[in-house]
Amino acid sequence: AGNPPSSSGPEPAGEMMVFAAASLSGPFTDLAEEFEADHPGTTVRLNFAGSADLATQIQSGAPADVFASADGTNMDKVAGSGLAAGDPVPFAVNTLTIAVPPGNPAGITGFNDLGEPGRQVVMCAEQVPCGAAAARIEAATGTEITPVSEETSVTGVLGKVASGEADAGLVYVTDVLASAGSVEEVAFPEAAQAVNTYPIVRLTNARQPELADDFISFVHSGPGQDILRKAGFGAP
Amino acid sequence: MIQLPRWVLAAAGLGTVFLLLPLAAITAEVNWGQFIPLITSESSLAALSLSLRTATVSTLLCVLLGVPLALVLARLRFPGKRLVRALVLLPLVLPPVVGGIALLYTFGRQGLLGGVLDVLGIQIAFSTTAVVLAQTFVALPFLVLSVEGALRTAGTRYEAVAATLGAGPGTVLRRVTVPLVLPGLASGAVLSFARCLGEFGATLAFAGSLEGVTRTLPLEIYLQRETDADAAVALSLVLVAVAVVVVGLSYRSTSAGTPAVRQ
Amino acid sequence: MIQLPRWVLAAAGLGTVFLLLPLAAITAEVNWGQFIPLITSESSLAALSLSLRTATVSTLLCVLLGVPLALVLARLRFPGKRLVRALVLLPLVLPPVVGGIALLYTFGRQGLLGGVLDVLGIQIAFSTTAVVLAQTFVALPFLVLSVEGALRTAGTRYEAVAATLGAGPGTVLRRVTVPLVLPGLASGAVLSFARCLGEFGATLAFAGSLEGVTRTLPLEIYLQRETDADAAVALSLVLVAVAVVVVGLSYRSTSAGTPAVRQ
Amino acid sequence: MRLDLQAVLPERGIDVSLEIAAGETVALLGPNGAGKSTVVSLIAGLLQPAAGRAKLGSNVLFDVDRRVWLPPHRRGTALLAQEALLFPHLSAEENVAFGPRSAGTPRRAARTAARYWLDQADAGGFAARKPAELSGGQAQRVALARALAAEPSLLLLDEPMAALDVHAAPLLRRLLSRVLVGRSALIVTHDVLDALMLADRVLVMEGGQIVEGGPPAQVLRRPRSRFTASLAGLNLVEGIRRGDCFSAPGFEIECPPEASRDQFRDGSQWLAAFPPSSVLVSVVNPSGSAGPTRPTGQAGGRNVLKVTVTDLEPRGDRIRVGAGELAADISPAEAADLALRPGQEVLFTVDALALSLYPA
Amino acid sequence: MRLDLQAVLPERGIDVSLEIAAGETVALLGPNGAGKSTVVSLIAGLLQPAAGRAKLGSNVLFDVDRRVWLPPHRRGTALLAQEALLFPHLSAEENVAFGPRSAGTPRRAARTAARYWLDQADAGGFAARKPAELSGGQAQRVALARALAAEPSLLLLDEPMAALDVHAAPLLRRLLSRVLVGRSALIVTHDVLDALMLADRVLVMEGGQIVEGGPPAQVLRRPRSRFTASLAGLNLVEGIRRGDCFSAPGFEIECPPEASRDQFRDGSQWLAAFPPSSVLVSVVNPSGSAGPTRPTGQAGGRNVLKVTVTDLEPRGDRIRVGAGELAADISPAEAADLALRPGQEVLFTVDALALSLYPA
Ligand SMILES: Nc1ncnc2c1ncn2[C@@H]1O[C@H](COP(=O)(O)OP(=O)(O)OP(=O)(O)O)[C@@H](O)[C@H]1O
Ligand SMILES: Nc1ncnc2c1ncn2[C@@H]1O[C@H](COP(=O)(O)OP(=O)(O)OP(=O)(O)O)[C@@H](O)[C@H]1O
Ligand code: MOO
Ligand SMILES: [Mg+2]
Ligand SMILES: [Mg+2]
Repeated sequence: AGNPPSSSGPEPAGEMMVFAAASLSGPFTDLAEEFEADHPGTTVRLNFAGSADLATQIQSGAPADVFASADGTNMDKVAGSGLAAGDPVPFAVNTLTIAVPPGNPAGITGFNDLGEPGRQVVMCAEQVPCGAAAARIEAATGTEITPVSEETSVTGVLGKVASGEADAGLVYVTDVLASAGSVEEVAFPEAAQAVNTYPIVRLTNARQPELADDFISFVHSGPGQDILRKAGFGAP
Repeated sequence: MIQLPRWVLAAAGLGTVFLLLPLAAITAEVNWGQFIPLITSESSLAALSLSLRTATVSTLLCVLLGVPLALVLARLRFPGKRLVRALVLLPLVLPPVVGGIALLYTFGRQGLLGGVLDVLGIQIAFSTTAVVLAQTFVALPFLVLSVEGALRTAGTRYEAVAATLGAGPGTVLRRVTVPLVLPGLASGAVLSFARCLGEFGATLAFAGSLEGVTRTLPLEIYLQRETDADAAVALSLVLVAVAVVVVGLSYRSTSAGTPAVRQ
Repeated sequence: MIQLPRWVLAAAGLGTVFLLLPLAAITAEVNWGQFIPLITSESSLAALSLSLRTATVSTLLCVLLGVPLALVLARLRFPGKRLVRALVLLPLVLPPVVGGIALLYTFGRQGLLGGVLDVLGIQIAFSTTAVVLAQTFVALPFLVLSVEGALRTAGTRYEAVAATLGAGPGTVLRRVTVPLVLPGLASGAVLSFARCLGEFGATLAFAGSLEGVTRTLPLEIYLQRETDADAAVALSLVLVAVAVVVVGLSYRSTSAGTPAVRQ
Repeated sequence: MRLDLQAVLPERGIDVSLEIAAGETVALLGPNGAGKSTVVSLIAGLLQPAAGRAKLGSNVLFDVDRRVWLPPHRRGTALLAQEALLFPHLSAEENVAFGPRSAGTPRRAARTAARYWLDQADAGGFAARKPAELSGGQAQRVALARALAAEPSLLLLDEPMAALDVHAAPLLRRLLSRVLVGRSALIVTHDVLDALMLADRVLVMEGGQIVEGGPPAQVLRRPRSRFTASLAGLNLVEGIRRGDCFSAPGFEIECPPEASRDQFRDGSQWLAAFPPSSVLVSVVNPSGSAGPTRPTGQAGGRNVLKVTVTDLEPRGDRIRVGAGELAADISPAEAADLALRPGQEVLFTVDALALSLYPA
Repeated sequence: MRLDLQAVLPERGIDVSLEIAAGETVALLGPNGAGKSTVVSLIAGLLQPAAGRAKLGSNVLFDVDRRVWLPPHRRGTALLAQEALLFPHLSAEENVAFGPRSAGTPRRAARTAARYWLDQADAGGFAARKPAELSGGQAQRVALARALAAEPSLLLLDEPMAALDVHAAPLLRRLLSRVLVGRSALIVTHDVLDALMLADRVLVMEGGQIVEGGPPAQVLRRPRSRFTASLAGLNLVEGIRRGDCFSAPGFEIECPPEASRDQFRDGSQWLAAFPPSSVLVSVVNPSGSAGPTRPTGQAGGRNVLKVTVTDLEPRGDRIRVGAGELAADISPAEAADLALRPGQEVLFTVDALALSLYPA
């Protein structure tokens, strides 16, 4: 934090603020560490929250340099307010998968099982990205799910599944990987029909535009993408 | 005729402004042209109605559990009372999400009482019952605090007189204690009701969010924010208005009742 | 020697169990083998330290703004007092997220005061200052309620005597009023501190979640839930423990101080 | 310092005007709810009047017409009420030093003053004690020292002895009789002793108004109201002047020798007051003639009242025979001779020499 | 019904044992903090003793050894304290009906009983009023009716008149003297009048223990403690029997005629009590001889005390001359003749006929 301000040398240095979707908290923490190691004298501050929260915060004048959203809708809100410097670029995709409690007590085998009556299924509300993706799959497969709860975030779905409250939930592949064994995955092929794309952009009020661009490049670079792959994200 | 130093008035003014400006700001954000359609959409009305219904039931539960708790804390001496009181007041300071998780681990299928409830055929999670439990959990301490305070203020002298006149504990409670603390009970109930109305985190973590069943007004607001900030702001204002009315009522009833208990 | 009817004891027991079981359940979920490493990770310690620092500053602010507010509400008569009190107590019943949004609309760059603050070169949102403001906003009513209650209980008789002895308002406040309500003030401050510690929704919405700057313990718990449920549960327990200690302290100081004010 | 007060407070039915001369101690008597405490509060600045004005020395305390209202701490009045109200968190000495400290006296000097006034109030021994460690009487003496240490221009005492027990009250009364000398003070009391011992002048309040006033002895010797008469321990009979002298229903009194003839005008309302000790009690014989308890100085059917005994109360070494509003004090031996019991008809014969007669 | 009590409560320094016969009214006197209210609370069941037992009629109220403790509502005692404590949300009639209703009496019958007891307490007129609309005296009368309506086996009265004014107190006292006849009752009081008028027997408490007891007249005529003496308005002198008669420092009294010779044993502790009205006051001449205020029945230097006047207080139509613990009542004329003032040395001559002498 006590670093001198930028442009003290050829390499940009200083403190930069990255607003990233909560689902990115694992890989982006690692990304930031690597980036700091590659750019001595820089600090990457990470603000994780739901994409919609982040969009509101940015619109309210948050001092963000970079915004990494979990969907296009919230990115469009930011871009629509003229706060995006340039076009947002996709840097990762995420696919839905079925999370079940350890041991899969309800014996879920595929997406069609979720439509069966009597299943306690939890998914995201359509208003949030993961819910929108699920709706697209429902439409594509013709399977209609009657969820017992339409959560406002993936975290909510995970919590219900991990505690065994729900028989199954629709979450991202990355969430299952991150959950460290508190839920198990039941993969299903139809997931490919609703891929969620994560865009990233530098913001117009960025105080460290060069650093921001460097960071975005790093996310797109080989090492950056490796980190995302490890967390379960796909290439855009 | 007590006077207050000027800086006290200034600081009080500053405090009031600090608390009121955000309300003004949110009011200023409202898209008034769309206000009525936004707050009368089907999902908004469903959420409002669910909130009012669950808050009413929860408040009733708070009274039924909270008045006895307050009586025990105000009137009895027993070892460990201080610890019990600290624990009872905990939900007041616990982040509601943590409270919701804890409820999940208690009443959920895999929870502490899961087996028992399963045998009884009771399914709490994802039902309106879960909303009521979450609200009761966070609002109960408000009621206990208010009623305990009223009980301490009222003192035990009237109760002692009633007992010497031959009134058993039940009669004393019904005919003397409760009428005497009625103002405190009313204001506690109203505060609890307001807290139930505003409950968000514990409900989200424990009960889920399904329109008409578990999605109360605060959850609806949170969800609307994802897509329609105008609707979220409009609904927030509805919530603020209901809360103001309810808290205002609480103070009306308190001050109207105060003369009943004279020290 | 007041007796309580049996069903009151039963209901009080039920209420206590209802409030305590969730705490037991969450304790049971803790992965005790990993407990120490989990709560002593760098990010956990950063969050805990930030929480303790901000809660301390916020509590101080609560005292500075809340005591004057309580004085005005308890001692002065003015038109609209009931409305002011209802509004002042609003954060108590407002969903914290709504409060956070309202704060953003007030102190954010685009907010009500954004222009003024910009000119002054002050950037509040997403700074530790924002955390303090969010915490103060939600905790202030706790302090006002406690101190106002203590002021009403203490009455104005000592103040009246002090005034006739020639003490001006400032002297009366410093040498009589504050010492008399010290127990209530202490318990209010401790409650506020606990509420600050637990603050989540308003902080997330208004201050964001930056490690070491705005990510307090509850936010860290929320974030850990995404990746490491064990860590979240362990940290929740730490928060519960701190809250229990703090609320317990509050009641110790209250009861120790009670004899100071005799009606 | 001189006080001039005129104040109206309709919510409490108060409309008073009174003055206290410089150095004068005035006792304010009156039944419960008469408004005595309200008057004290108005002077001290703890209540705001709806109309009126007050001046203490050259200080205008309030003047509703001119919208002047001095806050309590600028009035130079100190108040001692029924409860000592010592600040519970301060020691006795710190309590007494509170006034001087508030006036800006340096710590050391305030301490010295506190010691002085504590000694004056026979409370020097408790300087270091906290109020919780003092008995009621001790606390009240400390409270008096605290009030005096503020060097008030006017000392206000609202029933200072009311909460004290039979041992502590006389001690404080004696103390007051010493410190009130030459001091402007208003003392509210229910007790006639206080008025007689402590006050230069007595005011009697009833229903929010001053109804009587004058030197204590005069007010108590010639009471104008039943309240004052009962305070003074006197029987009071309302009647009119008829013929030669005073006459009330069933009661005729010959004029006492000293009553000057020209004072009596026919038909005017007069009052007769006489102490219970000046009444002879005799039983009514079946034949109608009375056997007096002891020879009476007066002959004939005059000065005699036929009354019904309502109660008998021992009073020290005498027995008080109550008959409605009237009373007679006789010795236990006489009571035994008469075999008195409530409900019995007896004759009260009043010693004309003990009688006070004055226009109503 | 008969009460037998024996109770110890060390936190309050209480160790009492007392009994009240069926139908007997006992007055409990004593200085502040003596433990009177504590005894009442122990009987009513509002406090738990550390040791002891109590029985009311055949009902065991408590027996610490046998771990019996009856809750207040089963004891059949009703309590009336200094404050009326009428339930503020109920009308006077509902307040009085509270006891009968609690005992299971149907609404109508309870109402009738309430009316009856209100009438008995001269409070029938306020049946419909709320407590806030009653004066202190009215409220206390309603509270008495409420206590009586509960038909208690033992009525407990803890200073029922203490908070009433000079008008309301006698009214309630008269009422009590009517309703207490033949009733088991314990009345705590600071006032000797209550003891004399209302009680069959007096107990005096000091420091948590019963120190004196007996019929009111005897306790008051032959007080054993300064407290009781001051209540009875008597001078009390402690001394020893010496030679023929009683002797105290600076004070020798010839035996009164009725004191039988064999009662006196050499060197034993005795007490002398005499009323202030039996004392003659005379000034000490510069030559040492005294000029008495009126001729004394006794000759010589006996029955004479040399004392210093400490204060003078008017008392009704007499002046009380205080000299330390002793007092004399003289007429204003005599006081004027003697030109008495505090600090003066005078002689008190006691009328031997008014003297009570008894072993300590
Ligand atoms: N705090 C109050 N608020 C409203 N009315 C009051 C208050 N205190 C007293 N009063 C009313 O004002 C009137 C005068 O009361 P005040 O206390 O001055 O009488 P008082 O002569 O001091 O009586 P006491 O001998 O009982 O002390 C009464 O009618 C009383 O009911
Ligand atoms: N609530 C209490 N808690 C503790 N001690 C008390 C309490 N009330 C009284 N005491 C103490 O118990 C002792 C007896 O008090 P109690 O009130 O019985 O005396 P009392 O004779 O009724 O006095 P008073 O004439 O003042 O009413 C005193 O030493 C007193 O300080
Ligand atoms: O960033 Mo989210 O958690 O998919 O809205
Ligand atoms: Mg008064
Ligand atoms: Mg008592």
